[in-house]
Amino acid sequence: MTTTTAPPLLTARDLHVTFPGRRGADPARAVDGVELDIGAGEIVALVGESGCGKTTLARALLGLVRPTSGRVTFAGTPMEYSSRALRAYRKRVQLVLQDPSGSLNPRHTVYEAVAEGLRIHGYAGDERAAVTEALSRAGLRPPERFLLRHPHELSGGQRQRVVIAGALVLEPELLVADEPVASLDASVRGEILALLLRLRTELGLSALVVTHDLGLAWNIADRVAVMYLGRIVETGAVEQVLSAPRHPYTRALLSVLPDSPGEPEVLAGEPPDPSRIPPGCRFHARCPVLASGEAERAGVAGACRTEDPGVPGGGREAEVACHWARARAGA
Amino acid sequence: MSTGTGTGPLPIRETVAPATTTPRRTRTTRTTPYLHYVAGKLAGALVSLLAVLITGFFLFRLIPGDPVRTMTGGRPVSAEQLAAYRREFGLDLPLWQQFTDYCGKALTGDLGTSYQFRTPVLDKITEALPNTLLLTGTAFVLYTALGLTLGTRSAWRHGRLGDRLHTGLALTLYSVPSFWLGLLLVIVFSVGAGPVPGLFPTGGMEDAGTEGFAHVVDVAHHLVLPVLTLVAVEYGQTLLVTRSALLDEMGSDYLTTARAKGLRDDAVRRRHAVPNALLPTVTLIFVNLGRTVAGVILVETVFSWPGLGGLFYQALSVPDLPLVQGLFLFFASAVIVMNTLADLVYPLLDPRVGR
Amino acid sequence: MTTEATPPAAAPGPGPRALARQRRRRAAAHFWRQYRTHRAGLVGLAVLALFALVALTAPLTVGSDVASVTDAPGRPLQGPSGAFPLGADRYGRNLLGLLVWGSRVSLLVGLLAAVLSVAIGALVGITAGHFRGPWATLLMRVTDWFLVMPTLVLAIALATVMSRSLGTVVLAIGVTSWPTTARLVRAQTLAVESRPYIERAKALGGGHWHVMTRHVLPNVMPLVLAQATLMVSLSILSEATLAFLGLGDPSVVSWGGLLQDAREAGAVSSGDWWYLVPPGLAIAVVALAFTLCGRAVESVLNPRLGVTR
Amino acid sequence: MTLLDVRDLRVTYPGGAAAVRGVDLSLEAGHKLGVAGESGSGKSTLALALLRLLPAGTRVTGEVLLDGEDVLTMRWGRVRAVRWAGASIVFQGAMHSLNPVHRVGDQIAEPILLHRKESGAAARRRTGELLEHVGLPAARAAAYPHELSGGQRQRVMIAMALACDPRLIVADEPTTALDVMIQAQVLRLIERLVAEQDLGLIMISHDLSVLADTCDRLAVMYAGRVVEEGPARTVHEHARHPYGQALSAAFPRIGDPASRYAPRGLPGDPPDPAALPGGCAFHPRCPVALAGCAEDDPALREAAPGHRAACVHVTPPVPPLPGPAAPAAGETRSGT
Amino acid sequence: ATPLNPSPQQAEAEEGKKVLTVAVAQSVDSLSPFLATRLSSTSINRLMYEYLTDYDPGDNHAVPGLATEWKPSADKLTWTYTIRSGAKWSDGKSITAKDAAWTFNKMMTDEAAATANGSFVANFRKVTAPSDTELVVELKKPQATMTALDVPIVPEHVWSKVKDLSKFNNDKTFPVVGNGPYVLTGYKPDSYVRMEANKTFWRGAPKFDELVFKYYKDGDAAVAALRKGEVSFVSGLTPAQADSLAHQPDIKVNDAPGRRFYALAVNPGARAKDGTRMGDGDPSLRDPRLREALFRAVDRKTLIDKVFQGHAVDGEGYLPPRFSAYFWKPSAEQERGYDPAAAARLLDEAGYKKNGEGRRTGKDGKPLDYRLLCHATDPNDKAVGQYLKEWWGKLGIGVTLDCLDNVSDPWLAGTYDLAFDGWSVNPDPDFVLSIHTCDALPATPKRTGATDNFICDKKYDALYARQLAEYDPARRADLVKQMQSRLYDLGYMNVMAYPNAVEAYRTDQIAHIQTMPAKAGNIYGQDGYWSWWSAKPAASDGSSDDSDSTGVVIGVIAGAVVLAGIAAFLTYRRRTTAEDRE
Ligand SMILES: Nc1ncnc2c1ncn2[C@@H]1O[C@H](COP(=O)(O)OP(=O)(O)OP(=O)(O)O)[C@@H](O)[C@H]1O
Ligand SMILES: Nc1ncnc2c1ncn2[C@@H]1O[C@H](COP(=O)(O)OP(=O)(O)OP(=O)(O)O)[C@@H](O)[C@H]1O
Ligand SMILES: [Mg+2]
Ligand SMILES: [Mg+2]
Repeated sequence: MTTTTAPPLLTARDLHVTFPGRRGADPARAVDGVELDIGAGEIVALVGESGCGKTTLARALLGLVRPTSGRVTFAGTPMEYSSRALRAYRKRVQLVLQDPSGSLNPRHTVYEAVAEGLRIHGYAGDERAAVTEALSRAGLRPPERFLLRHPHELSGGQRQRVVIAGALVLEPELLVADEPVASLDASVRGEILALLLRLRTELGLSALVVTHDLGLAWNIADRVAVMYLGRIVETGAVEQVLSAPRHPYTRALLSVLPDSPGEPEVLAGEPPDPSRIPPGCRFHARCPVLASGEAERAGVAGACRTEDPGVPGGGREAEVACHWARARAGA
Repeated sequence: MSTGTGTGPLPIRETVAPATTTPRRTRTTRTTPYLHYVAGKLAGALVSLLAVLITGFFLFRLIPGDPVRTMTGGRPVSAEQLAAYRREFGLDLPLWQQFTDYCGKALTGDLGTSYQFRTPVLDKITEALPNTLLLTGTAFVLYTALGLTLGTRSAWRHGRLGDRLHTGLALTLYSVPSFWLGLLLVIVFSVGAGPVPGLFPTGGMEDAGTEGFAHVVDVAHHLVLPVLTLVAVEYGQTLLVTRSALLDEMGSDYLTTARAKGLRDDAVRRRHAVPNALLPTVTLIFVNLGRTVAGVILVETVFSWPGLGGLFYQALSVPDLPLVQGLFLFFASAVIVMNTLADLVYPLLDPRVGR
Repeated sequence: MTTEATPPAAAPGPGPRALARQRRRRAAAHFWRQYRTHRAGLVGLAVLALFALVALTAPLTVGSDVASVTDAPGRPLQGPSGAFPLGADRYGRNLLGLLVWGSRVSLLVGLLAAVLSVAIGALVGITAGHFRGPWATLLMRVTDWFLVMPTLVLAIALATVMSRSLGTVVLAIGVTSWPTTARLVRAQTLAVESRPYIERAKALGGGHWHVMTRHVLPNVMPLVLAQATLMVSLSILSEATLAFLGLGDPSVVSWGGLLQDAREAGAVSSGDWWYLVPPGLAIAVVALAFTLCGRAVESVLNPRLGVTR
Repeated sequence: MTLLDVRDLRVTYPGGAAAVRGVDLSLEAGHKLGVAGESGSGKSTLALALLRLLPAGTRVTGEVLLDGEDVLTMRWGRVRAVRWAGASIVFQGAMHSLNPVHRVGDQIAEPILLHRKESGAAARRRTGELLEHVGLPAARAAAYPHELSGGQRQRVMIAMALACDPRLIVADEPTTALDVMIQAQVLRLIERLVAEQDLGLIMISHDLSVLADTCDRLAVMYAGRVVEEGPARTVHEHARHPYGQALSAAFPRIGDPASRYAPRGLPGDPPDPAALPGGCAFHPRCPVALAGCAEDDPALREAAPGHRAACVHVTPPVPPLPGPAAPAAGETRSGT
Repeated sequence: ATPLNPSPQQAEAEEGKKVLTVAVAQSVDSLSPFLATRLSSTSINRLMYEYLTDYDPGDNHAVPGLATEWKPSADKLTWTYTIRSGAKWSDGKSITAKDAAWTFNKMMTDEAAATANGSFVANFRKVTAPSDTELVVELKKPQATMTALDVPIVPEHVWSKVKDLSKFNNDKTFPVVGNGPYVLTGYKPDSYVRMEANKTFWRGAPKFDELVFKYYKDGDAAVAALRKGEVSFVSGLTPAQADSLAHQPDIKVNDAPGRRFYALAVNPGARAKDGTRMGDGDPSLRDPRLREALFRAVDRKTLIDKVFQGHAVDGEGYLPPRFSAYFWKPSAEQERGYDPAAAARLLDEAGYKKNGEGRRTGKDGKPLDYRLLCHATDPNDKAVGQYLKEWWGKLGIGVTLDCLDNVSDPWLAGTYDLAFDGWSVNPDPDFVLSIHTCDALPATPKRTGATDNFICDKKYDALYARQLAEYDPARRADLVKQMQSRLYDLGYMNVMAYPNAVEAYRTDQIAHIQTMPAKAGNIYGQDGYWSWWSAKPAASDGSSDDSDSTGVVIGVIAGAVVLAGIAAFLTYRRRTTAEDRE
C-alpha cells in the first residue's frame, strides 16, 4: 500500500488506562501513554506478548473502557463518552473479538446476530437484504443457508465470518480486530485473513489488528506497532520493522519464531507486571542488549536504567523508543 | 458475604463457583490478602447481624395488638399492673428509645424476659441449646457423612444402577415433609405397627432419674428416631450436591493426569476428585444449616424434644414475643456465624480463595 | 467459496418474524426431544399432568360440597370402605374427595409462591449481576442476608405477624425463598456478562436495556424456568409445613391442613392411618414430580450436569 | 528395538465418533516425533490411547507396543505400572492438568512415591531436583498451581512428566496456551531434556513450524488418520499431501515476499468424525481432488525414502508437484 | 436388669420403688406458686403446698386442709382459721400460722407475689397470726369465698430469703421444701418434673414412691407412650384417641364430665366503665331477636355428636352439671332450642330480609357478615366454626373465621363480633360469675378489665352482690341460679357444650385412683391433690418394663445390624471399584 498524506482516521494521543489494584495491590497501568494513528484504508498490526495491554488499548479505542487520561480522535472529532455519542461512534467503528464462538450468543441465530447492530441503531432500510448482503460479503454464500443456523451448527471459521458480517452490516469505517484468528484452526486462519484483506480493497476499510503473531502482521498489515508493557516501543512499516527490527524487544520476538534464522534470544523471566513498571526504560530489566554489555559499550546503559526513552509518535514514520537503537542510528 | 450458594431448596443446581471474586494471582505478600479477606467476611457478617437485629425488632413490632395484653393472656389485670408491666418491659418509651435499648441489651446478651416463663429469654435459650445441639449435631454429622460418601460414590459411577437407586431415594426422601415422616416413624417404630414392635420411645429426650452410663444409653435411645428423621430428609441434599459437584469435576484434565500417573481408581477419586468436589459442597453444607434449623423446629415438635425448635413452636402459639424475637435472633445469628465460619474455613481448604 | 454449491435456498425466504417463529418451534421441538430421553422427567410430567387434571376437574368430580361439614356423609373417622375409599375425616367428610379438593389449594399456593419467589429472585439477580457498584453490592448484601436466614423461621415469623389467609402463606413463602434464585440468576448473569458476545453487543452500541433483555434474559430464562419448577416443590412443602404448624388458613382445605387436622384429631396414635398417610403421600409425590421435572428440564438446558467424559 | 510401535490403532468414542482410524507410528528411543493436525483430527485421542486413558466405553483396537509389550492387552495392574514409569504425558492445558488444591511439589512427588516406593524425604529431594532441572527454584514446590504463571505451570508439568524417568514422553500441545516468548522457553527446555536423557518424545501440535523446528520426524493427521509422514524439515517445506501443504503454508515465514499480503488457507470446514465423507476424508476440501477421491481412500505411499503421504497424487517416482499456491481452478472440485 | 436398661420404672423397681409417670402436654411456666398460672404448674404446686382448705372429692364442700377449722365473725368481715398443729414442712420445721400470714401478706404487699393469685387477696384488709395456730384475716367487704382460697402456703423460712419474687422460679435447688403430698426433687424444662412422696404428709403418705410428670408436646406421642407403658396416665385425649384406647387391654379410659363450659360469646357493644365505646362489634348484634335467631340455628346435638363425638354434655346453663349445687338449666319456655325454621322466621319478623343473593341484610341494607374469633390452636374452635359458618350460611348470614394464635388482643379490645369462649369453673363459681359484672369492665378503653365479653347488666350485678355477701350455702346457690337465668336471657353468652375430660390410665400400673367428683369425675387437674395422692400401684407393675427393656435390646441390635450392613456394603463397593476400572 502506498502511503497517503490524508489525515489519519483515528488517532490516540497519550492514552493511559489504569485499573485500580485489587485488595491493596498497586494499580495496573495497562496502557501507559500510547500514541497511535490509523489512516483511512490502512491495516495496522499491534503486536506484543501476553498481558502487554493490547486488548485494553483496543477496548479503549472503542470506548469500552474509559481512558484514565489522553484522548482518542476519530475522523477529526475527539471521542465523547455520553451514551448517545458512543452509540453513534460505534456505528462507524466495529470490534471483532478473538473468540468467535464466544462472540455469538448461542441462543441467537445467525440472522439475529448479524441484524443485532442494525436493530440497535434503528436501521430503517430492508433489514433482511442488509443481512444477506453482509453475510455474502463475509464469504458465507449463499446466505440463506445460514440465516437460521445457531452458532453451534457452524464451524469456527464460519462463526468468525458471521461476527465479521455483523460488523460489516453497519458499514463501518474502521474495524478493530482483537486476535481475530488466534482461536481458529491453522487451516482456516488464512481464509479469514484473506477476507480482511479483501474487505480493505473492496470497501476501503481500515483495520487495527491486535495479535501476538508476527506472521499475521507479515501476512496482511501495512504497518506494525510493537507494544511492551502498556506502551508502543517500536513502530513502522511491516517490511521495515520485521526485516530490520531496531528495538531489542522486537528482535527477541522475531528471533524466537521457529523459522527464524540464527540463535533465538529467549528473554528470561515472566511476562512483566503492569502494576510494577520499572523506572527508566521499561524493558531494561529483560533487555539482552543491556545484559550483554552492548548498551554499556554504546554508552547508554545509564540512560537505559534511569531515563525514559519516550513515546514514539503514532504516525507513519518508523520510530523506536530505545536509547541503544537511537544511539546506533545516530552513530 | 457468603460464598455463592444458597440455602436453598434444592442446591442440586447451585452454581457452586464461589461467586465472590477470587483473585487468582495476587502475589504481593502472603498474609495480607487473607487478612483482607477475613476482614471483609467479618465485616459482612457484622452487617448481616445488624440487619438481623433490626429486623428482629421491627418485624415483631408489626404484630397488631398490645404486647402487654398478650402477656397477661386475658387475666384480669389492674391498670396499675399493666403500667408496671409496660414499664418493666420498656414499652412505655418512644419507639426509637425502645430500639436503642433493645439493641444495647441485645448486644450485651440480654434478650428480654419471656412473657410466659418469666425467665430471661437467654436463660431459656441456653437451657434448650445443648439439647438442640445434641440432636442437630448428631444428625448433621451423620447426614453429612452419609451424603458425602454416597454422593461421591454415585457420581463416580454415575448412570449405574447404584447411582440411580441412591439418587432416586434421596430425591424421594427429600420430597417428603419431615414432620410427616416423623409421625410415620413414630407410628411404626414407637407405637409399633404390625409385626414391628415399638422399639423406640415416642418422644422426649430422657427418662427421669437415670444416671451415668444408663443415662447416656437412655438419651441415645431417645435420639434414634428424631435423628433418623432429620438424616432422612437432609442427607439427600448433601448427596445431590456432592454428586453434581463431583460430576462437574469428573471431566477435568487433572483427573486424567492423576490416572496417567498410574494411581488406582479410588485413589484418584479420594485424593484428587473428592477434595475438589468437596469445596462447593462444604459451603453448601454450612449454608444449609439454615434448613436444618427449620427442620429441627418440626422434628422437635413431633418428637417432644426439649430443644430450641420446640421452644420456638411454643413461643409462637402464645405468642411470647420476647421469646420468639430472641429465638429469631438466635437462629439467624447462629446461621450467620456458621456461614462466616465456613467462609473463613474455605480458603484453608481451597488455596485459590482469599489469598 | 467457502460453501459448496447447494440447491439454492427457496428464493426470498421468510421474513424475520416468521424466522423467529420457526426457530422457536424448532427449539421447542428440540427441547421436547431431549426431554423425552429423561425417563424420570417423563414420569414426573405424567404425575403432574394427572394431578393437574384432578385439580382442574375437581369442581366437576367432587365439587365444593365435599368440604361441607354439615352435610358430611360419613361417620367421623370412619375407616376406608366402598363408599369412602380413603375413609372419612373427623367431621365424617369423604377423605378422597377432600384430597382431590385440597389439591387445588396446595397446587395453587405452590405455583403462586414459586412464581412470586422466582420473579423476585430473577429480578434481583439480573439487576445485581448486570449493574456494578454500590447498588449491586447493596442488593447482594440483602440477598445474602435473606439467604442465611433460616427460611422457615422467617416464614413462620411473617405468617405470625400477618393474618391467616392463603395470600399470607403465598407471601411468606415467596418473600423468604427468593434468594437462592437470585444467587443463581446473578451467577448466571455474571457468567453471561463475561461472555465476549456481551462485549460485542456493547461494541455494536447496545445499552443496558439491550444487553439485559436481548442477551442476559434469554440466557437466564432456562435457568429460571428450571428453578421455578424446583421451587414449586419447595413451596408445596413449605405450605404444608406452615399449615401443619397451624399457620395456614384454617377455613380452606389443603393437604397440609388435612395433616394438621389429622394430628389434632389424634389420628397418629389411634391408628387412623387413612387420615394421615394419603395427604402426606400426595405432598411427597407432587413435590417429587416437580423435582423430577425440574431436574430433567435443568439437565436438558444444561447438559453438562449429567454427562461427563 | 523400537520404543513405541503403534499398529493400526483405531479409536471409536461411545457416541460413534471414529476419532482415530488406523494409525501406524513408530518411534525409536532418543528420537522426537511430531504429530500435527488441525483441531479434532484425533491427536489427543491418540495420545490418550497410548496409555489407555480413554473414557470407559471407548472402543480401541490395534496394538500399542511399548518396548514390545502391548499396552492394550495388559492387565490393569500392569497398565498402572507402565503409566508414568514407562511413559508419561504432558497435557494440553497445564492450567487444568494440575490439581488446584494440591501443592505442585506434592503432585510431582505423587508418582515418585507411587512407582518408586521411595521415602517421603527422598521424594521431596527428587522433586526439588526436578524443579531446578526445569528452571524453577526448589522452593516453588510449596506453591499452589494458581500461584504460578502459565509457563511455570507448564514447566511443573514437564518436571512431573520426568519424575519417574520414563522412556517415553508424550507432550500434547505443551505450548498452545502460552505466549510466544514462553513458548520458546518451554520448547528449548523440552529439547534440552530429551537430548540429555535420551528419551523418546512425541510432541503434538497444530503448528507445523514449531514441530519442524523441534522434531526429527513429523506425522500429519487428518480426520483420525496419518496422511503424511516423514522427516520434519521435508514435511514442513515440501509437503506432498495437499493438507500438509495447506498446513505448512498457514504460518508464513517472515521475510518471504510470497506470503506478503497473501495469507493462505484451506477452504471448507474440518470434518465431523461422526460423519466422515466417503473415500479420502480430505476430498471435499481438497484443491486437487480427482473424481476417484470420493471413492478410494488412498493408503500411505512412499513419496521419497522415509517420506510417505496418503494421496493419489503421490507416486513413488517423484513427479513434479502441482504448485501448492496455485490450485487449478474449480473444475477439479467435486460437487457435493 | 441389664446395664443397657434405662427404664426408670425398672431401675427404681429394683430398689422397690413405685413410680407413677404422668404425661403432660403443657410446659411448665414457673414452679413458683406466686407466678405459676398454667394448669400444669398449678397442679404441681398443689402437690407441693397445702392450701388452707380443700374441696371434698365427693361433693366439693370445703374440708380441712392446713386449717382444721374456720369461722367468720358476726359482721362477716373477720375470718379466723385454726392451723393444724404438729404438721411439719418436708425439711422438718413446723408449719405455723406465721407461714400462712407471711404468704398472704407477701401477696398483699409485693406486686410480684400477686402475679398469679393476687385476686384472692384483693379484698383483704389485714392478715395476722396471733399465735402459731391462729390465722386472722380481716376483709374490706364480706366475701363468701373464704373457704375457697386456692393459695399455696409457702414456708416463710425458705421464701423470705428470696430477693426478687418476680424472677424466682423455684426450680434450682432440690428437694424443694413443701408440705403437700409430694416433694419436688427434680425438674428438667420441657422434659420432666420429678416428685417424691412426702412420707410425713399429715393426711398420710401417697402410695407411689415417686411421681413423674413427663412432657409430651405431641398428644399422639403421649398416647403412644401410654400404649407402651412408658407413662401410666394421659389426659386431654381426642375422641379418636379415646375410642382407640377404649379397646386396649390394661387401659382404662376415663370419660368424665368436665369442669369447662364451651360457649359462643357475642360482643354486646364493648364499652369501658366510663362509658366510652370500645372496639367495633357489629351493632346489629345488639338486637336480641337476631341473637336468638343465631343461636336457634345452632344444632348443639350435632356438635356434641360430631365435634366432640359424644365426649361432651349438651350446654344449657352457665355452670357445668358437675357442680350440682349450682347447676341450673333453662325452663322450657325460656329455652332457645335448635329450630332453624323458627330462626328464619325470627329474622324475617325482625326485618332482616334476604336480598337477591339470598343473604340477609341489616338495617343499613348491607348484608350481615360477622367475624368469628377463634383460637388457631384449638381444634374444637375450628371445627365448630365450620359448622356455624354453614348453619348461619343457610340462614343467609355470612361468617368469617378469624383464627388467631393470639386472641387476647382483639378480645380485650372488643374488636370482634362473635367469639368462642370457655372457662374452667372452680368449685366456688365466684370468679366465672364476676367476669360478667359491670364492675369488671375496664375503667377506660386503655385499660384491661376483668370482664369476659363486656356484658354489663344492672339486674345481674345486683344478684352478684347479694350472693357474695350471702354466707348461707343454700341461699347463695339459689342466687347463683338466678344469675345464670338472667345471663341466659341476655343471650350474649350461649353455652354450647360442657366438654368432658377424657383421660386414660394403665390399669396394670395404677390399681385405683380417686376421681373428683367421686363418681364420674376427672383425674387430671382436680381441685385438689386427690388423684395423685390416692393412686394405688397395681400389684404386677413390671410387665411393661420387660417389653421396654427388650425394646432397647432389639433396637440396639437392629441399629448394629444396619451399621454392619452399611459397612459391609461400603467395603464391598470399594473392592469392586478398585479392580474393574482404570
Ligand atoms: N478489568 C481489568 N482490571 C484489572 N486489570 C486488568 C483488567 N483488564 C486487563 N487488566 C490488566 O491489564 C494488563 C493488560 O491486559 P490486556 O488484556 O490488555 O493484555 P493483552 O495484551 O491483550 O494480553 P493477551 O495477549 O493475553 O490478550 C494485564 O496485566 C491485565 O491483567
Ligand atoms: N469423550 C469423547 N466422546 C466423544 N467424542 C470425543 C471425545 N473426546 C474427543 N472426541 C472427538 O474425537 C475427535 C478427536 O478429538 P481429539 O481431542 O483427539 O482432537 P485433537 O486433535 O486433540 O484436537 P485439538 O487440537 O482441538 O486438541 C474430535 O472430533 C472430538 O470431538
Ligand atoms: Mg488480549
Ligand atoms: Mg487435543
